Amino acid sequence: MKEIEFQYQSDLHQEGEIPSDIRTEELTLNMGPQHPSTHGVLRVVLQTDGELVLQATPYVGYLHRCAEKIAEKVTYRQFTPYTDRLDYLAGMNNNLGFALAVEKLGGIEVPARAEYLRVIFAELNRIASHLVATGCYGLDMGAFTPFVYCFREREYVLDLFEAVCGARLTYSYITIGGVREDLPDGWIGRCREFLDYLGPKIAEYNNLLSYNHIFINRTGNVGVCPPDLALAYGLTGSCLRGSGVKWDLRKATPYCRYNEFDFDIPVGRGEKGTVGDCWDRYFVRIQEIGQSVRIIRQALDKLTEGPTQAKVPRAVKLPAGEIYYEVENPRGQLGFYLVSEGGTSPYRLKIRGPSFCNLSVLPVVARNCLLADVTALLGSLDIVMGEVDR
Amino acid sequence: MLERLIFVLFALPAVVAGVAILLSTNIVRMAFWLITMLISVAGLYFLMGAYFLGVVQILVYVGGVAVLLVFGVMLTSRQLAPKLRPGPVETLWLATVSAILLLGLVLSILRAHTGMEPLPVPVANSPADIGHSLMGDFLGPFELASVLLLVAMLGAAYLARPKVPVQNPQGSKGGAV
Amino acid sequence: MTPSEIIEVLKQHDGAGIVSAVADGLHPHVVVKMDRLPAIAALLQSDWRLRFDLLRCISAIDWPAKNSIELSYDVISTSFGHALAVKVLLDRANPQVESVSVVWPAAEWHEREAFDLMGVTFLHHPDLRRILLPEDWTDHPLRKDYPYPVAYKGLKLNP
Amino acid sequence: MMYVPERPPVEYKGLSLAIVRLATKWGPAGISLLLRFAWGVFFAAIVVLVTFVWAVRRFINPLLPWFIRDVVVVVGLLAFVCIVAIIGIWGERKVSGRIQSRLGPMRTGAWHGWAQSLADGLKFVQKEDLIPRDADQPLFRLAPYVALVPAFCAYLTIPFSLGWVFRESDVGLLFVLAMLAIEVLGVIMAGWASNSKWSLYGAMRAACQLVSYEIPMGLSLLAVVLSVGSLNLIELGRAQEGGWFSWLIFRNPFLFLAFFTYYIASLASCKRSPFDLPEGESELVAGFHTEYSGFRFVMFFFAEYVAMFAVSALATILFLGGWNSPVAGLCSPLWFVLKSAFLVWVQMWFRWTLPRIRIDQVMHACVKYLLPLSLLLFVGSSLWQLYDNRAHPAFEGFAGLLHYVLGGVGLLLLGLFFAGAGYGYYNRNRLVGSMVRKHLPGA
Repeated sequence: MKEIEFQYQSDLHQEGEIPSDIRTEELTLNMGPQHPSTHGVLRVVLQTDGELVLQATPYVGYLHRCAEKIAEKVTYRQFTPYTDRLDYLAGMNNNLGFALAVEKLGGIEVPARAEYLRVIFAELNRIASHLVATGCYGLDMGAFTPFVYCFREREYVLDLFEAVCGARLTYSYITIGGVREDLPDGWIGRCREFLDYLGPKIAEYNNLLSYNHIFINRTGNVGVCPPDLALAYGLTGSCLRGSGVKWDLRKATPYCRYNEFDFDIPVGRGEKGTVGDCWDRYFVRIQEIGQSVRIIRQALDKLTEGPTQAKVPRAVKLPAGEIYYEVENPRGQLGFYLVSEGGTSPYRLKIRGPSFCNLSVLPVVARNCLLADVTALLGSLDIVMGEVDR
Repeated sequence: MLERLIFVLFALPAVVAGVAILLSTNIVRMAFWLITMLISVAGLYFLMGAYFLGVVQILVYVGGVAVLLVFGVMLTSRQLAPKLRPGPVETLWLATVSAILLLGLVLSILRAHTGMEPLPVPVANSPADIGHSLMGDFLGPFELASVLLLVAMLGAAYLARPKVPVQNPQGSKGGAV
Repeated sequence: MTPSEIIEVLKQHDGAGIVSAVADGLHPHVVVKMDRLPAIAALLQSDWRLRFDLLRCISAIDWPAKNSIELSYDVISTSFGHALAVKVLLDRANPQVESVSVVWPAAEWHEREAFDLMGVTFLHHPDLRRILLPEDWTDHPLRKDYPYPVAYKGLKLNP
Repeated sequence: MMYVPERPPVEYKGLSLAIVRLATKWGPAGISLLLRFAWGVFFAAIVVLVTFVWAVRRFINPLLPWFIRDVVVVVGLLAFVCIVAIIGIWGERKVSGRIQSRLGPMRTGAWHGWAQSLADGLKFVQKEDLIPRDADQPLFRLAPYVALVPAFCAYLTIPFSLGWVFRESDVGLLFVLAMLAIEVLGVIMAGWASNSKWSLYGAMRAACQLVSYEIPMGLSLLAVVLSVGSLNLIELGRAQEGGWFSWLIFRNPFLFLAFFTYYIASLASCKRSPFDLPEGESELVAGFHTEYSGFRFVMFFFAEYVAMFAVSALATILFLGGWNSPVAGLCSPLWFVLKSAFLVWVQMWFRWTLPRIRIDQVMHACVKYLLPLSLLLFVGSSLWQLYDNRAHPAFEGFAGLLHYVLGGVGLLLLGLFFAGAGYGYYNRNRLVGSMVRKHLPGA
C-alpha cells in the first residue's frame, strides 16, 4: 500500500523526463459547487494528471449570508437564531457559544439547572453532528448503508430536541441567561433510553465501517496531517485530535461546569496507518460519541431542580467592552469576538468558524494524491459550508 | 440469397468503416470506426462458420486491443489531432506504396480466380480441432508466436519503466532496472 | 502563565514595540506597533515560555471615530493553555500590515477574509484574493460607512 | 431582471416532420379504429401469419419457418431480459431497503411496490431528451445501444435448460464473454462523447478496470473448461447431472476457489460495488452517465442489470450445476433462474455493505492477487485433471505421489479458506473497538 503510494508520487511527475509529446494531458477539474461529496456548496478546482491530483484549490463563499454584518444591526437576543444557521448540524453548540460570550461580557450568572441542561443539549447535539459526519463519510467512501443507520439514530436525538423546543434543526434553545424552556415530563427517561440504545449501535458501526478492510485501505495513510501542520493551519476539534494533539477546550478552559464531569479526550494514535490520517480523524469522532454519552449520563445524574433562566431583561444591554470567547463545537472551536459600545446590539461581532480553518489545510494535504483521496480527505475534515461562509 | 444479404450486411460496414478510418481526422472517431470494422469482420467469420475465430476476434481485438487503444487515445492531448494530416511529400510516398500494394493484391486475386485450383484446406472449425492442430502440426509456430509475445511484453515493460530512480522514502532505491 | 507574566516576557524582548498592554479583564491583549508585528508574532510562536502555536482568529474592527482599523490576533498555546490577543491599529485610509502567514499559516485565510470584508492589505501574503465575496465585488462590506449596493450585474437589490 | 435562458422551440424537419404530421393527423383516428376492431385485427393477424408460414414453406424455402422460430425466441428473450432488468431494479431497491431497515418502494402497484420500476421507466421516457451542446452527437446517441445490445446478445447462447437455448454453439462460453467485453465500449463511448470531464474519468476507469479483470475472469472459467473439455455451455451443464455433489464447484478444490475468483472478477466486470468506480457517485458525480437523462439513462441502467444476470448465469452454468437440481433428476429452467437470481442477490448484498475501492487498489488487487491466484488455480485444476486420467502413461510410477501432493495442496487451500473465514468469525467481537465497548455502559 504505502510503496505504491510513494511510487506514483515520485515517478509520474518528473519534469522533463517524459517526452512532451507522449505526456498525458493535465486536466482542470471543477469539483463543485454542486458535487455529491463536497458537503454543500464548496468548489474545489483540481489540477489532475490522470487520476493523480497535483493541486487542489478550494473556493468558498457560495453560502455567504453576511452574518457578521447582520449582527451589527440586530439586538443580542435577535441574533441567536442566526447562530443556528452557522453550523446547521450543531445549532445547540452555536447557541451556547454566543450565549456564553454575551453572558461573560454582561456578567450574567446562569442558574445551575440551566448549566447542566446546556451541557446535556450541547453533547446530544455533538452526538447528532458526529453521527452525520460518520454516516456521510461512509457515503463518501461508497458505503451507503452506514449513512442510513446513522441518520436513523440521529432521528432519535432530533426527536428529543423537538420534544423540548419544537425544532429539529434550528433550535435557538440555549438563550442568553439560560435555556428557553424546562424539560417536558418524561424527557429524562427517554434520553436515558436513547443512551442505552446508542451504545451497542456504535459497536455496529465499527463492525460495519470502521474496521472494514476496504474502508481502512481507503482512509488509513491517506490525507495525513501531522500534528505540527494541524496546529499551524489552526485545525481544531476532532481534526486536531485526530492528528494526535490532546487539546479540548472542555478540558483546557472549562465552561458550563465541564470540569465537574469525568471524560477522556480521544486522540488519533495512527492505529491503521500514520497519525493524523483520515481514519484517525474519523475514529476520533466515533470515540467522541461514546465520551458524549458518558458526559450526558453524568449530567442527567447531577441535574437539580431550579430555575432554567436567569433574570435577564428582554432587551439585553451590555456594557462597553470586548471579549473573545470560544467553545468546543463538534467541528472544533467556535469563537465569537464581541465588541460592545454599550447598547442593545454589538458594535462588531467576528465569528471564527472551525470549519473555515479546518478547510484551509486542504490545498496543503491534497497534493499528489488520488482523486478518490480528495473525497476521503474532505469527508474526514467534516466541513459545514454554513460555517465556512457564514 | 439470405446468406448474400447477410454478407453484404457485414461486408458493407467493414468497407465503410475502413474508408472512414482513413478519412476521419478525429482520432477517437477513428478508433471507434476501427472497432466497427473489427466487429463486422468478426461477423463475416461467423458467416463462414469459423465461430471460434469470430469470437476470439471480438474477445481479443474489440474487448482488449481496441479498448486499450481508445483508452490511450483519450488520455493523449486533443491538440494532437491536426498533426495527423500528412504533408505533401508523405502523401506521395504513401500513395505510391499503397498503389503498389493494391496492384499486387488485385493481381493475385485475379490470378486466383482464373488460374489455380483452390487449395484443399483442412477443416478445423471446432475448438477441439483447432486445439489439436495447434498442439500437433503447428506446435512450432505456435510456440514461436508465444515467445514473440513474451518478448513484446518484456519490451513494453522495459519501455514503460520509470527512467529515473524512484525516490523511496523507506530508503531502498527501487525503480530503474 | 498569566497574561501579566506573558506581557512581562514580551516587554523584556521588545519593549519598544509594545504600545500598551491590558493584562486583566475579559480580553487581555497587547497593542503593538505595526512594523514590529511580525517580530512579535514570531516571538510568541517560538519562545519556549510562550509557545503560542494556535492562531485562533484574526478580527478586524472598523473605528471611523478613531480613524483606524484595529486588527486583533487571538492566539492560544496548546502546550500551556494560556491565551493572549495582539492588536495593531492601522490607518483607516490606507490599512496595510505585514502578513503573519509565515509564522502561522492559518493566518492565510483569516487575512484573506479581513482583506475581503474590511479592505486591509497584507504585505507579502502568498495569495491575497477575495475569499467570501465574488472577485469583482468593489467595496468592503464590514466597514461602518459601507454604502448599501443597489445592483449587482444587472440584478437589482431591494433594501 | 433575472436572466432566463430562452429555449428555442422544437423544430421538426424532413422525415420527422412527416411523421409528426402523420401522427397528429391520423394517430387518434387510427388508434380508435384499432381499438374498435381489436379482435378482428387480432384474428386477421393470426390468419395472415399462418398463411404466410404455409406459403413460405410451400413455395420459397422449407427451412424458413425456423427463421420465424428464431424471431419468436428472440422476442421471448428480449422480454425475459426486460423482466430481469425490471425485477432486478425493483429487487435492488427492496434489498437495499431491507438491509437499511427501511421498507423500500411500497406504494406503486398493490403489492410491495412491484410496479415501481415500471413507473420509473414511464417517467424516464417522458423526460426531456438532453444532449449537451458540445457533446459528440452521433457517439452520444449510439453509446447506450452499444452498452445494452451486446449484454442482450450474450443471452443468445446461454442455455436455460436442455434445449432451452436460442443457439447451441461450440464456442458458447467464449461468445458470452466476447459480448460482455463489447459492453465496455458503450461505457467508453458514453464517457468520451459526453464531453464532460467526470464522464471521461468514468470511462477511463471503466476501460482500465474491465480490461484487467477480464483476464482473471477468463482464467477461472478456463479452469472449468479444462476439466470438462468443452466450450459448449450445454455440454458444461450436462457434465454436472446427478445431484449437487457432481456440480463443478465441488469437482475439485481448485474449482471451488475458482468460483470465488470468477465471482469477484465478474463483480468488477459488471461495475458492481465494491468495484463501482466508473459510476462512483461520491467521486465522479455519476461517472460515465453523468450527462445522460431520460430514456438513454434507462438503457444504461438496463444494461447493468442485464449484464449482472448474465455473469451470474454463467457462474450458475459453469459452477453451480446450471439447470440441474441439487437432487438428481429434476432438471428445470426454474433451477437455473433461481440460482442465477441468488447470485444476483449476493451482488446486491455486496453493494449495500461494502465501501468502494480506490482505483490503484482495484488494479493492485487484480494484478497482484487475483491474477496469480487464478493462474495457480488454472494450473492446479489442470494437473488434477491430468491425474484423474489414471491410464495416462505420463504418471506411471508416481501417480500415487501426485495423488497425495495434489490432494494435499487442494485440502490446504480449502483449509486456508475456511481458516480465514473462521478467524474472521471468531474475532468478530474483538474487531469491535475495544474503547467503545469498555466505556459505554449500554454496550
